[in-house]
Amino acid sequence: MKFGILVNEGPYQHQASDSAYQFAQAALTAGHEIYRVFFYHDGVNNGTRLTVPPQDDRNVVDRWSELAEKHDLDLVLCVAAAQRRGLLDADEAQRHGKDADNIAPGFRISGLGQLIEAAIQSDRLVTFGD
Amino acid sequence: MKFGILVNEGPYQHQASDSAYQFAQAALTAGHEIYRVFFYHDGVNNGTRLTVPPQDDRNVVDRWSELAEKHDLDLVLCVAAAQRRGLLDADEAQRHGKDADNIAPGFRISGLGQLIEAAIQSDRLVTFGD
Amino acid sequence: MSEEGIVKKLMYVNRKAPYGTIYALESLEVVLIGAAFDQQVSLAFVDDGVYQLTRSQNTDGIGMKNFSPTYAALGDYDVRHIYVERESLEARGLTVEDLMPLTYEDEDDDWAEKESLRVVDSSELATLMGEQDVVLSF
Amino acid sequence: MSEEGIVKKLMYVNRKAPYGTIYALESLEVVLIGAAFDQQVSLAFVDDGVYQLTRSQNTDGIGMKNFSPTYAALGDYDVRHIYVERESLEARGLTVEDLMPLTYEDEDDDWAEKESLRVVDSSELATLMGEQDVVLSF
Amino acid sequence: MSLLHTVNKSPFERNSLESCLRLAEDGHAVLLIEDAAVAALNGTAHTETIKNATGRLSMYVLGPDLDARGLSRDRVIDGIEIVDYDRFVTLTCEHDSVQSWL
Amino acid sequence: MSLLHTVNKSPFERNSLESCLRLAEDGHAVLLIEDAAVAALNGTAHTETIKNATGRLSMYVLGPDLDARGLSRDRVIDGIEIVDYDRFVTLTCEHDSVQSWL
Repeated sequence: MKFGILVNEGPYQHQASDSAYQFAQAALTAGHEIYRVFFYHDGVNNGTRLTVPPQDDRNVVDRWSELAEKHDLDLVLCVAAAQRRGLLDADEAQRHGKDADNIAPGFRISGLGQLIEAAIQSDRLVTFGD
Repeated sequence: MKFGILVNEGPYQHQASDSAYQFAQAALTAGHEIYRVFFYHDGVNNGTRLTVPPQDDRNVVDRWSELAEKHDLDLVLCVAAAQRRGLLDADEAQRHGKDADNIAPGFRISGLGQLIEAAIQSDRLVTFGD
Repeated sequence: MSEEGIVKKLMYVNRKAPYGTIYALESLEVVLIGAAFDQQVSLAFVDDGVYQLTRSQNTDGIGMKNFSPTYAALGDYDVRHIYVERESLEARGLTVEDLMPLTYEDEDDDWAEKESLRVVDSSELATLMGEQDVVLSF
Repeated sequence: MSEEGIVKKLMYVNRKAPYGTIYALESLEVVLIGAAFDQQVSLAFVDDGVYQLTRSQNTDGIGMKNFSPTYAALGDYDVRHIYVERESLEARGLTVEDLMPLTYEDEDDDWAEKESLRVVDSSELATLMGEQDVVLSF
Repeated sequence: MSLLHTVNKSPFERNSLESCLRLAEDGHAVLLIEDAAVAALNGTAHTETIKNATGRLSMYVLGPDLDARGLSRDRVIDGIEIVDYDRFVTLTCEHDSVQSWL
Repeated sequence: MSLLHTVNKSPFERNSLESCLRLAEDGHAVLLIEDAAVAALNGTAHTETIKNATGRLSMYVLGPDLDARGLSRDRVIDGIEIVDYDRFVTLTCEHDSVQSWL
């Protein structure tokens, strides 16, 4: 089965990203495919490489990056949502005259069309939010 | 009257930061003092200089920076909340081996004690959140 | 922009008031982008989502962008099926007269202007939701 | 760390379940830091906030940190006034037996171990809230 | 002492207004802001509860939040005062403390 | 078609479970996750509503979310099946579509 996963809230503040991660892991373990994980609304905040969580807690961002590397996942941050909230890759930073970028490894920034495409191409779209 | 203001949610996703800004402006216009604006939980995301909001919308971050400059406001991001969510100043970035920082002008990062202090020193503490 | 000929029934469900949170606005942005994909699209406004469609929204006093005029443009994006739950309206003391008129032009009927918005009761909306391939909830 | 001798009545009000959102955890972090300021501190657990105090929380299955043991340490931080609303417990089918025991050692009474947690009804809690100089709500 | 309570969520969506009304003492004030503005209207499933509350509490609603949501000021329940941000500030001064029901 | 509905908020705090139950058709499935796990327990103000729902809907609750909140699995209402993440994945496969009540 081919899954699309939509994550609508940022790391730590809401359980959404944690639940989505647990679901994604279980789906991959069961041999399913994940077509794309799309991060929308505050969900784009999952894609910053600047987090420094407490030593005794999980690292939400690194966990996604590692899962992406291991399973060749497509992790997409919505560009419009990301711009509003200050998530940029190097290209975006340059385009908008910003002196830094903050996107984490394994994530890419793209348009909302990627969400619609995931909804169409996946057998199931599962959403996690507030 | 001396006000403390607590902002618990990030920019754009919730109205909290907008309401707090409108309140702060009205308080300052009426001649009151703002002892401190403390940003906690996702509220720390108000302090990133990397946002690029749409041209036809308000710039939540810049608005705070400008208000701070005009009225010499103390805008404080909670350090623990900021680290979890990827908000860093240059010192924090260096300390934690990060290659970028993203704090906006007029904001500073400090401990939760600054919130307690604001609660004690202000005549009124007003909280805006989800 | 149809995806290899796949046409799905896709419903956007809006349950939150505008401005207090961004979900209403960013949901609308998905709908506008999604309109290019030639799917069978519908929108449902349920619970506090019905407040998104009120007439005469004026955001001057809160310093935020008034995005409500965009709903009226949905017809131009070929969004023709907009459902509002009757029970949600009634609990809020609202009638369809309190909502913006939402229409589209029917090219098969000499471009006649037709209503996009339809008030449906819970059971009818439940049936519609149950027929969807994809539900995006905001 | 008293602030120029100012001593205020400061209540932390916790209304949300743990883990679904971070408010419970980050509220606790404020309480721990705030304990150093020599104020008249109390905590109130209302609505879904009462779930923060349940025994036997086990977060292994959700991969998050179990911070519930910290509540038991509040006595060591001189937090001695913890109120739980009776009506909130009852609506959720919970009794004080379902909650962690929360105690402190009274240095004025030969370090006797005493209860910090007290179940109060709405009207008593309302009175307590009305007496506060500062209410921090999470 | 008299407290100003602020509520920012719709009573249709969340329980915060209900909890506020349960725990606010007679004579306290309640200000409805953001999405809670919808609670101030006549003819809703919550109108009766709010009307009753106006008997023992001073009730206010933030006008700019009504306007944003297209809620006519004419429909606001009698006994709820419509205020602007300036008056919001004044209200916080007039009361001893502010409790936000988040 | 049969849908899997997911609900992630406590019915004491929000109206999403209520709306889900109003708009889910007979034979659909409802999975309680995150804070919604509290809705699965016996002896609460919502138990009767949920019990009635088990008559026409397949009801599930995510065990790890019960455990995290210290909610004893013994207290779960008869007719609600306790599932893990693996079974959550299976449930999404067994149904034609997933609707998240956010």
